Amino acid sequence: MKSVGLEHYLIVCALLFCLGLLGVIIQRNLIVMYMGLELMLNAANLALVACSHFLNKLDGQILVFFVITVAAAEVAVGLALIVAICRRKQSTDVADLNSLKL
Amino acid sequence: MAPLALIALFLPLASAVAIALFTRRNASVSAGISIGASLGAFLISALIFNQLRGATAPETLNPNWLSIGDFKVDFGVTLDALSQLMLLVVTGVGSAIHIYSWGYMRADRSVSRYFAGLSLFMFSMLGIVLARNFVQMFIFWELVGVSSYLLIGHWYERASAADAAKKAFITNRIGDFGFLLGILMVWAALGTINFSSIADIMKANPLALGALGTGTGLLIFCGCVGKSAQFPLHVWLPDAMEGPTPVSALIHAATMVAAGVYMLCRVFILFTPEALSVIAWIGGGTAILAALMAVQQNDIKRILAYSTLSQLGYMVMAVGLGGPATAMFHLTTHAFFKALLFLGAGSVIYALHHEQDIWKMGGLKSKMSVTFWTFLIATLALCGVPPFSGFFSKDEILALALGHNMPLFVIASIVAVLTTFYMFRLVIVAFINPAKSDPASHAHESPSVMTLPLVFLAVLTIAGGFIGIDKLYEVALGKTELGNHTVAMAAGLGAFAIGLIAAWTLYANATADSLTTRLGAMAHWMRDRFYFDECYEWLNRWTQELLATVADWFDRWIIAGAGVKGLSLAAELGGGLLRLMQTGNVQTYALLIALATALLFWRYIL
Amino acid sequence: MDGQLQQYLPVLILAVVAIAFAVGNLVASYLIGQWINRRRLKSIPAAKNIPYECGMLPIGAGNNRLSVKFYLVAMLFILFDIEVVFLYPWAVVYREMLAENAGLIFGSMFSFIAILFVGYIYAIKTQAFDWKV
Amino acid sequence: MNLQLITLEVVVTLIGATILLGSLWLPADKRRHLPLVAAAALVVLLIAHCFAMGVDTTTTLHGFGGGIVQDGFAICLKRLFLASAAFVLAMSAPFVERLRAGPGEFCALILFALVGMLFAASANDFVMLFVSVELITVTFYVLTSFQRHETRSLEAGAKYLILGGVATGLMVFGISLIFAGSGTMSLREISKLDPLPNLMLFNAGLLLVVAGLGFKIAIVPFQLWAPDVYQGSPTPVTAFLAVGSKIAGFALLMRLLRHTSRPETGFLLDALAALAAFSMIYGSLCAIWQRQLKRLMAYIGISSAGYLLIGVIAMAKGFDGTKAILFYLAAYLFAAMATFTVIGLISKEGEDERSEILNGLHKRSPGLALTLTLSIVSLAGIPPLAGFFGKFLLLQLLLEMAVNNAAYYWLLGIALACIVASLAFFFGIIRAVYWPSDVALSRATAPAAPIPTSLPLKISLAICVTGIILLGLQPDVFLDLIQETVRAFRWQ
Repeated sequence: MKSVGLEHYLIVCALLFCLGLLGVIIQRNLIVMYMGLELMLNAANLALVACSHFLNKLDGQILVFFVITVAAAEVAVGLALIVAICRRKQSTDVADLNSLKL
Repeated sequence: MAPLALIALFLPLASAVAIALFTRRNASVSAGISIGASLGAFLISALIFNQLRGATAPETLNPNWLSIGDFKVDFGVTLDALSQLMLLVVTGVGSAIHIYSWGYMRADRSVSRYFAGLSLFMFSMLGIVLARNFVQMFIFWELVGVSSYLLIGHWYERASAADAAKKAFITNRIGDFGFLLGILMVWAALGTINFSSIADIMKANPLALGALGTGTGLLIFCGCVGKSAQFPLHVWLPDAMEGPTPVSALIHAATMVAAGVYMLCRVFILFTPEALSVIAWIGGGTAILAALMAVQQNDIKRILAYSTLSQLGYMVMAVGLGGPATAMFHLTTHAFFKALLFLGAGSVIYALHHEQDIWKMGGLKSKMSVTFWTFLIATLALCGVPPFSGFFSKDEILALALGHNMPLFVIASIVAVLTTFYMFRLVIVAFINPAKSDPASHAHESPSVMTLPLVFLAVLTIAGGFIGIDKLYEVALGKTELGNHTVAMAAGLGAFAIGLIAAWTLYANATADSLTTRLGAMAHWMRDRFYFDECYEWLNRWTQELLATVADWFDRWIIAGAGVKGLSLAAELGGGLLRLMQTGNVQTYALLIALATALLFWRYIL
Repeated sequence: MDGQLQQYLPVLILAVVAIAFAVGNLVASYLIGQWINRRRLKSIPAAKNIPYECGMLPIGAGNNRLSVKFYLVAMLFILFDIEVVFLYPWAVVYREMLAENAGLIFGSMFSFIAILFVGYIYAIKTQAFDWKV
Repeated sequence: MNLQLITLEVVVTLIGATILLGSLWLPADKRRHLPLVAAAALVVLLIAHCFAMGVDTTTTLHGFGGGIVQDGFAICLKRLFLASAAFVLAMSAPFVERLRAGPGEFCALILFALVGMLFAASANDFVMLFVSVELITVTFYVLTSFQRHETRSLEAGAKYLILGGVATGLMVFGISLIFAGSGTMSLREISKLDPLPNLMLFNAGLLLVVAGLGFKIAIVPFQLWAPDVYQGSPTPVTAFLAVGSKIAGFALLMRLLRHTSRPETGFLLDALAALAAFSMIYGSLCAIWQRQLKRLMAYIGISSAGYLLIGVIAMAKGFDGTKAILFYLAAYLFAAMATFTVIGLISKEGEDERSEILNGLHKRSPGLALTLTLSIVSLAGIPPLAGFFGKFLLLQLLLEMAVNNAAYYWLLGIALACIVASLAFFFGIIRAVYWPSDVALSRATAPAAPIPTSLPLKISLAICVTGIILLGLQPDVFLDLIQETVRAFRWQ
């Protein structure tokens, strides 16, 4: 069989990305939705690393560093927020966040 | 001259600001400031006119007010015969009405707000008159709309007043939308929006507007249709009568509604023959439609409102027939006598404690003699009876129609008949017939602060035809050849006679509208004038009543319903539907975002 | 099968073995337990079903909830820990940069650490680290 | 490596850190002055940047490996950001007094978000783009949910968090695709690159990045979060979100399009034109029904984004849209800030800002009523105030574009119709302010007492009103100013 090329990586990344997005759309639990978001970011990371490997350029990996850090910050903020919501509403079901509408 | 004009322009604004900021508490001071500002503006206008005598002043003042790339707007004033005379009319009539208001609104709770609005209106109106380019005019155009909105809604506690105000503004916006488009097209085609340079270009090359000439003209005309309440956007004017009567006199009879006609004359050179014919027919249609409607009204102010509509139709028709000078002349005289009519009506309403139904009035001839005589003078002027000013202008219009467009001449003559009919119906029922209600029998003359303006305007109404206003307008706007004067005069006077006789036979001593309750009360004297009576009764029932009802129905359901309501309704409906997208559920949002992105991908990438 | 995948073969085998071992153990213990239960008569001492047949009886649920403080500290740890990632590229270029532009190489990392330090001071001063409050 | 390119950013960061740490040692009763201190510092910084620092607006400087660029455009935007942050801090002074969590954190977060915006103004490669956007976004996650004791604030935070996360994901993935398609992260190199190694990947990535930025500027179809988040967040945060974050998104979008627009990527401009039309229609139609003031502002912001997109498209096509966009942004800034300040003043704690709270405002405090009226008039685009000329300039661009492509006449028509339709909300508010109907009055909860307004707020409101009126009556002055700034300004 032929060797693994950039396009294979990109396809995998696209699949991962869509999985993450699907998770955000389908899952009811805020924390699981959050995992979906992380999955999306990591799909992008994988793509970046793959690109900079195949194009022999380091820029992609540099951006990956930033993405990882930003993701960590997002996680910190997001989890804190979710904990606050959980304390207030006693549930992490996203369907309960429906007071602001129309 | 220009600095003087600017002072005249900004005096009312200053007074409006002063009232709004400082003297909101003290009614009389506010009134004093406002009246003073308007009088000052009047004096300055008189001064300017005295200096220039209709000669066009050099446009000294035009700083580069706004320049965006090749788009230059300068803020300056135009001082030719047109604007000078218009200045005099606006400030003169305006001052009279300011003074009158001080008496009429004395008991009102928020006199200061009223006078602030009045001053704001004066400022905007003068701005329109003095504008020397489209943008300037459009800005003041909008300001006039706003101040009219404020004044119509003065008694906002009444939901009807607030709704009328909103309706007026919205309807005007529909016209202004076209107006704005027209301005943009003019600029796109000619590269300038200054009236003077537009005139030069059009003189040099009448086809400068190219293929879109007619369309552009009609878009510009849309502004006039909205502001001057022409068919099919005339629906707002009768409702605007919800405002205080002096406001109706100033804004919705004398000045603002005439702004559309003024604008047409200002840029008359822009209009192609096709556009002009459309304008003429719309004017004629409005005139006859409104006259028919007036016949069936019982509210004194509504009768006057519909008559205003039909007179505006006259003016627009005159413009369309290529006689801007004639139109402006009629505008001027109409400003005099229609303001006088409204102020008289206001004095009656004031005396009868805000009773507006003419069938509850009567016997006022003796009790309110000043009001009655001035009202009568104005009525005669409106019906075009010599030697009152209305006669001259109306006669010119009829002659113009006779000279250029026979069908329109016939329509104009019929309108003349109807005008006389409903005006004398009003006069007879409200003034001459015996009193039919308690307040009417105990009515007495209004205070002199209200009657003096009446007299002043009456003098103008009488003199208006002789002081050579028409000559000045012809100087400014060029003379257009008229048809046979004697025929026109005969038609006018004949129309007056028919209408007068009809009204008299039907309404003398009538206690109710004889069209409906004709039998019984009228039966015993029917025998004497049997022939006329039958004739007119048949005429009235089978033509006027029918036509009026049809026109009224059309007006109420097709125009107001489909036109104005429809548009706003569609917008609101769309908003209500789109709003449902905001379900408040994050995952719905995420799903929609994902779908939209996928859609964009499918449309543009794959 | 080309070289690029070939080198992953041992890893694959190891993974298979590990998974098989774990799953196998679980399945085996389950089966044996069932078998024994079936073989036994009714007289099963209850102690047979508890984790330890002798000694203290277990008290309370097996999984007790941790205080939120724990997650807070964990989050802070993650944040400061992740920032270290920037030290790696810095360390890579450290030597040659030191030769040509020492000011830059020091300044950049110094400012970075300083900003982190501000956060650290804030965390301490707001008593994010101590368990009592 | 020249540090003077990021002077502003460094200084603002220092201010933020100082306030954050200083608030820890400050006694609690002193802390409520922190917002004003920060605002004053920003005003000083702004004045210094305009006059003292000797910033040369006519030259274009690059630094940090091309990641940072300083040109007239960036400088104008940075000044706008400073001004808006100053306004926000001023209006949050009365807000923090009733805040349970610390004022120091609040101000510091706003300042850090400001740093992100300042970076966004001069970001010139994708790393800077990503980092600045994320600095803004993550800070706003905290700011939107700052009132931890209010459910709606938490909910707004959560919604912004989830949807913002999705947008971030889209953007990063887009960046990776662009990198795959072009092999570089620098916008300049991309603009020089011809032909592109892999056009399809590049286009796909571009679309995704634009989607991510479209979320920030809230254009249809990425606008759905805006009304909910605007309503739930604390009012100063909403103001900053509506002005600062939006402008930052536009800055990045313009740089991106300016460098990447080429015949092969022309499809993007068509797509954006369609989105602009949708945004204008959606915003102005939904505003008709809306009686919740902050949601209303969200819809106004959506339609404004639509109008601004016109300018962006024009600029991507090579027309001189910079002036129009900057003018519109300035007008929007003043009007929105004034409106939000008034809303924040009127609404009581935990109260839903429905339009009933405006009832009889002109009786309670005419000054505020007049301010609100002026800003709403300007937002509705009624002459002669600033908003009208902003829209006018953009429509003029549209006319220029329509010369080559008649399709833009449709866009022009839609824009004009939306301007007319946007009068509905204008009436809703004006009527509530000046002539509340008796029904509304009976429902009104507000007492007729005049609203206390502190001196700094009066000053900032005065500045806003002056801005609205001056930009409206003497636009050419401001336009000349912009012209002076972006005269020798080339996109590179």
